[in-house]
Amino acid sequence: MSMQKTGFYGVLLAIIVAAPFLFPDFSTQLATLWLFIIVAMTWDMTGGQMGYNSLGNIFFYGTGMYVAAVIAIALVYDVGEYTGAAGGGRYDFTNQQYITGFLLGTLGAGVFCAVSAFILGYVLFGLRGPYFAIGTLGMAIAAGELVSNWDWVGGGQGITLPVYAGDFDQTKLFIYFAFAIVGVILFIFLKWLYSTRFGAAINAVRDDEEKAEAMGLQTLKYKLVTWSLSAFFIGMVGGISAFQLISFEPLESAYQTINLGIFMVVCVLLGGKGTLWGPIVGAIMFQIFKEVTWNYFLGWQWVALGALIVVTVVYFQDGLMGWLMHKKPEWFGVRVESKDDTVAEPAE
Amino acid sequence: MDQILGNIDLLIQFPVVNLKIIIDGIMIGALFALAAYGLALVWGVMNVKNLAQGDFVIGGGYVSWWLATTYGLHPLLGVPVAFVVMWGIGWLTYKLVISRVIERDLFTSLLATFGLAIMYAQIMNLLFGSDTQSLVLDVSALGLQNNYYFADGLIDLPAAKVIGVILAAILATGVILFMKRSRMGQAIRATAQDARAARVLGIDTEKVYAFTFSLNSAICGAAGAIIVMVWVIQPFYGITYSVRAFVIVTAAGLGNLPGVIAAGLGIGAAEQYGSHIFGIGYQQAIAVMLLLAVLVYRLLQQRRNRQVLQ
Amino acid sequence: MSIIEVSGVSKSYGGVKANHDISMSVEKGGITGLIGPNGSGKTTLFNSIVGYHPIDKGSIKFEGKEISRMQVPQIARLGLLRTFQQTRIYSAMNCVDNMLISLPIRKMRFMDNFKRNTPEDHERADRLLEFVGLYEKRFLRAGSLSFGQQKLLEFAMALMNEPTVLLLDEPTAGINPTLINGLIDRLKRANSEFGITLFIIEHNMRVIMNMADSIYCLAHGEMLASGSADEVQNDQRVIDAYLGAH
Amino acid sequence: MMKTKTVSLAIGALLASTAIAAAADCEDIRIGAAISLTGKYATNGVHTQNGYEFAIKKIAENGGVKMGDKCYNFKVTYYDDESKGDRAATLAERLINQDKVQYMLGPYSSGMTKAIAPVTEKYKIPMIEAEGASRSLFNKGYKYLFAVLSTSEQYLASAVALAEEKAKEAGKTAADVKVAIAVENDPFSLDIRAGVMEDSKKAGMKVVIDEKLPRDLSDMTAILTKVKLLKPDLLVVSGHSKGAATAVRQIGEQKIAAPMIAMTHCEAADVTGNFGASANDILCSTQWAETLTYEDPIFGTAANYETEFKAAYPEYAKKKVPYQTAQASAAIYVYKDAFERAGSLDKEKVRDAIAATDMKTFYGGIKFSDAGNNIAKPMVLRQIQDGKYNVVAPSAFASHKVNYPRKPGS
Repeated sequence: MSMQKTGFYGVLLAIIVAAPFLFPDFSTQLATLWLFIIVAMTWDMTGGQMGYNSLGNIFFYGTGMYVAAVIAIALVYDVGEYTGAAGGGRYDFTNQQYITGFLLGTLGAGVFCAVSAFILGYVLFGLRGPYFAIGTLGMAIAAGELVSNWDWVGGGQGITLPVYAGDFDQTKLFIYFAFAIVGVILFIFLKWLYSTRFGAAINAVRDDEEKAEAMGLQTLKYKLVTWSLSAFFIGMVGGISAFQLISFEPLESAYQTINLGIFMVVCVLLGGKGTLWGPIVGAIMFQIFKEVTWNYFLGWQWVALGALIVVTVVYFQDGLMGWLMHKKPEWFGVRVESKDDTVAEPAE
Repeated sequence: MDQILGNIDLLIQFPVVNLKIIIDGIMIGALFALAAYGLALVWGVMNVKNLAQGDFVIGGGYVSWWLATTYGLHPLLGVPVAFVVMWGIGWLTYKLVISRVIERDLFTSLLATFGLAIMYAQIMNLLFGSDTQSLVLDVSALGLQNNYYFADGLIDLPAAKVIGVILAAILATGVILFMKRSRMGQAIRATAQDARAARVLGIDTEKVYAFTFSLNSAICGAAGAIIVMVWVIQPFYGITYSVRAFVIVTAAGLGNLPGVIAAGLGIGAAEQYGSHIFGIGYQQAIAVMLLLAVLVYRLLQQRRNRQVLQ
Repeated sequence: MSIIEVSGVSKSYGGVKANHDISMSVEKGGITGLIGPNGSGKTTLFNSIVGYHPIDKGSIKFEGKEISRMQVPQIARLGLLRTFQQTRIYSAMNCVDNMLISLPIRKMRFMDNFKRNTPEDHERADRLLEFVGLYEKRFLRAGSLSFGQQKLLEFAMALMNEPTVLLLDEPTAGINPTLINGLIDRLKRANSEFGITLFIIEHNMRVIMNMADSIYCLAHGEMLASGSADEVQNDQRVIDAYLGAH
Repeated sequence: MMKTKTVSLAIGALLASTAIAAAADCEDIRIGAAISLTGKYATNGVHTQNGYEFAIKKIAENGGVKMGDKCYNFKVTYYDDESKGDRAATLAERLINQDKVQYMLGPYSSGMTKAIAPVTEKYKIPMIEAEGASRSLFNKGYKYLFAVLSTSEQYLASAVALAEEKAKEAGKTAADVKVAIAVENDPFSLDIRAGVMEDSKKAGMKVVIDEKLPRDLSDMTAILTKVKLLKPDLLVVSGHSKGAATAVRQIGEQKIAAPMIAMTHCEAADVTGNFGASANDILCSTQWAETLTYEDPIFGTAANYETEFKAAYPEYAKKKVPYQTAQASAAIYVYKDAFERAGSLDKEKVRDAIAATDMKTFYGGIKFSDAGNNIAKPMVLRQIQDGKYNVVAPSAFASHKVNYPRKPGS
């Protein structure tokens, strides 16, 4: 790594660490920003890098929430009893139990989601193009509906996790850094992954799957592994979100198909599909847009959001990074020959 | 589990309930089929997967409802009026957005219309409020009863529902005849077959696209105006109809009108049976599971052909 | 020894019989040609072999293994590779990346995927690009190449994959005639130097006669004639079929 | 609709400006609230917001909140929680962190309150809520959460008791009573269900139908068919406004002949206005009724509250003022009372003052238990008799006798 790059990443890391201390009042929004960055990056793994546009990645977010919560509860109490206690009974957690539950729950959520992506992918990756999008969307909606009818996990009541009994500012920092650590690890992981043969292979699937198959790539295997890896991270942040929100229910918070489920796609499109930085930049842009409209256009925020989606998709689909790549290809190491050269055939 | 068995037992104990469920299923299915037919049209002709389908339905419902409550327009007249108004809105939508996503990759239209769906739902919420609304169709002036009852009142046939189904049938027949007989209908079918060839033959495909999309929106609008007489509408109910339309079109395949109608009625009935047996809490889940089942079935079918579903 | 064994294969679309009771074999290490007028069912047969659609009847064996029910990537992983008539390359990537992605991954363990490409891989890619004459253009986006260059790139990618058999679908179609000789030369060298069995669909009689050890001729979905280049060339039925006189 | 809304906004602004003139020298006490202005709870979210605003205006007209020689007016910062819990929780944090509010008002519905309560609790911000009735809010040991309304298990308790009473009058036992339950799959309605389940189990009744309504409900034929087949003696429906609207409409259409039908949210859905005779003899539980004899110095009697509210918000002119509005106003009133008793803007002192509340209001008595719920006010059950809401239970408040069995209107 060059000095410049080392410096850049050093400063970035310093900002990440310092942010919640510099802006303690905004730590929740900063945590949410991380959530958006992470889900956007994971969506881009399949959507941008592999060309499989999933509308159902929210499934892993919601499932992650539930798995994490169930693990955390099951370590201490009987889950059915805990969620069924609408009318009475108190269930307290010690700090030790809370932290163990958090760690095991979050990790378990990631693993569970990775495994379920692998299994579901076997069926869903037979679908291409819009059918894949519709199929995954269907999966997420169905999951939400089924969970909302499943009494053992609280049904439509959802689950209310315990509040951490310790110092409150600490909890906020704790959640922020939980997100941030996952985000930084994900970034490093993707930076590495996209530089390997694996990264090239999923790009090949995106560019021409039929060709890739004809060249002997086991595309299904690549697709399954990619989706599982992405599901692992979404599941983990789902788990963290469960502890951040404390109280959540299936349809609107966990399997929130038309909120976060679409936001993550919009973030990626805003920033630029299939680039490492695009989803990150897009998530930041989107978060700013969202905060502004939700604050100043109360009531109209959804109209503004719908318009943003339409405009982005119709006029600006390559996103910021895509636009830059088009305008300044040399920044990205792409060489383009001047027009008259391409006409000539190779010399014999 | 006991409840499910109990519900199945009811079906056996009272066979007439089956009849009721099928009648209800057909009524609801007829309206799903209308929305699905519009979807199949735009999907087949211009390769646009319109996720705002349900919002056009709801939009039509609100047009009729608003005119009826503000100006006392008769709900039955609301159907043609909704058709016309939603035609205009469809045309506007086409010009502003859809015309720019045709011939783009498939995900684009899906996502762009999703954005539209969000916008429309919210605009309706701002205009009409978020209450559920419905209209009462009073046909006593025509010498009819508002409700007919059979089998000791176990089967009820509200006149509104019967009229709704009849209107839906008339509308569907009209559209079919139009597609078969008229010049524009022929142009639409030609464009669906091969847009480039159609252009070579001097068909103004741009016009065909605009017409098709407006027609779709108008059909949905009319369906919505029927729905507001039979059930209730609410600004955020669009997604329900969109999901059903996608299930039906995926099951029936494109360009297969009898298939769309059959699938619509079938899914209506299947959903009613499902809600009877599992409880209506599972209604949406049943519709979506049907969609997944259809996709998996078609996938296996394709795999046998060494093909994928795309 | 024959490496591909097609026996009694039939395939029809709707009512149209694209292939009817076709039998043929491809000799290991040789160059086999498949000719026939337009619409004679060449590409259908090709697609049956590489797994693009199911066949109605018959069997297709590769190295003694039945492959007629396998999926495309399974077959490709056996070392039976094809190129496309309408050239298919990864147009968004540059030529070197196109080459590197074509590494014979089937010969590696799955975990090797998570390594970066070695200097040897790069060297080999460069060498093959040089072989097809694209070395100068190796950092250009593949999509910006001319059609002929893309064809050459696709060929180089196929070589990179170290196939046992390479099926080429009209390699000279759409190529500037002055370049055809060079291409023929490279195909021959690929056969002799890299030991790759070639099975070529070709419309252009001159090209195939120059290269192939044995030739099959299809017409109206049926096997019309087979034999050495000379035999086929002088077969009256083949001449009739091409002239459309029958 | 659009028109009426702008008109009401204009009137609201006009009233607000006169109010400011009346109490011009008063400072502001800022309160935060996340309210469902969009999404599935939007109807009642708006009822709630109107209730808050009306009370703020009334208090300002009456000289504001008086502390020593100073006076204050309430000023509420609203956000739209979109009927989504995670959004509500985020907004609560924003109100507290960025807008620096020291006091909170509740959102609409138990679900939203459940999402916000942990946040206010963490920040030790007092929240008086008026719309979260689920008992699960009051078993968490929250110290800063206070609810002016009765908890949800009480909503239909008197309907179950009434069914038992009627069975006994007919010479049957409670064990002969069949109950059918159809509730929305959300925290509030599920808690209603739990309450009815408990009560009917205690009485030994048989629950023959127990179904959940989906969130985008437009048709409940499937349930009503089962009602026809299984002939329950008591049908319970709860699903906020749209649940009530759909149920009443289809009960009429399908001539459901259950002798007793009990619901929630009749007024909020304006079932009498929308469906007329179909709603006849349906029992509606309510937190408050304008016919009750409650009274206080600011709002006057319950009836007076209704009149004045209708004058301020003409869109309610033709329907009942829903109790959701009344209790929202009551929550503001509790704040006023607590601030005056605390005599300070210190939130801990205010919290203690709220906890010590014991007052009579137009909405009923308000006194909080240790858990924070109001224990000084009963639920009442009204029956729609010839288009009028008449209180039939509990007996202390009953103005009319209950019609049993129910006769569908013509």
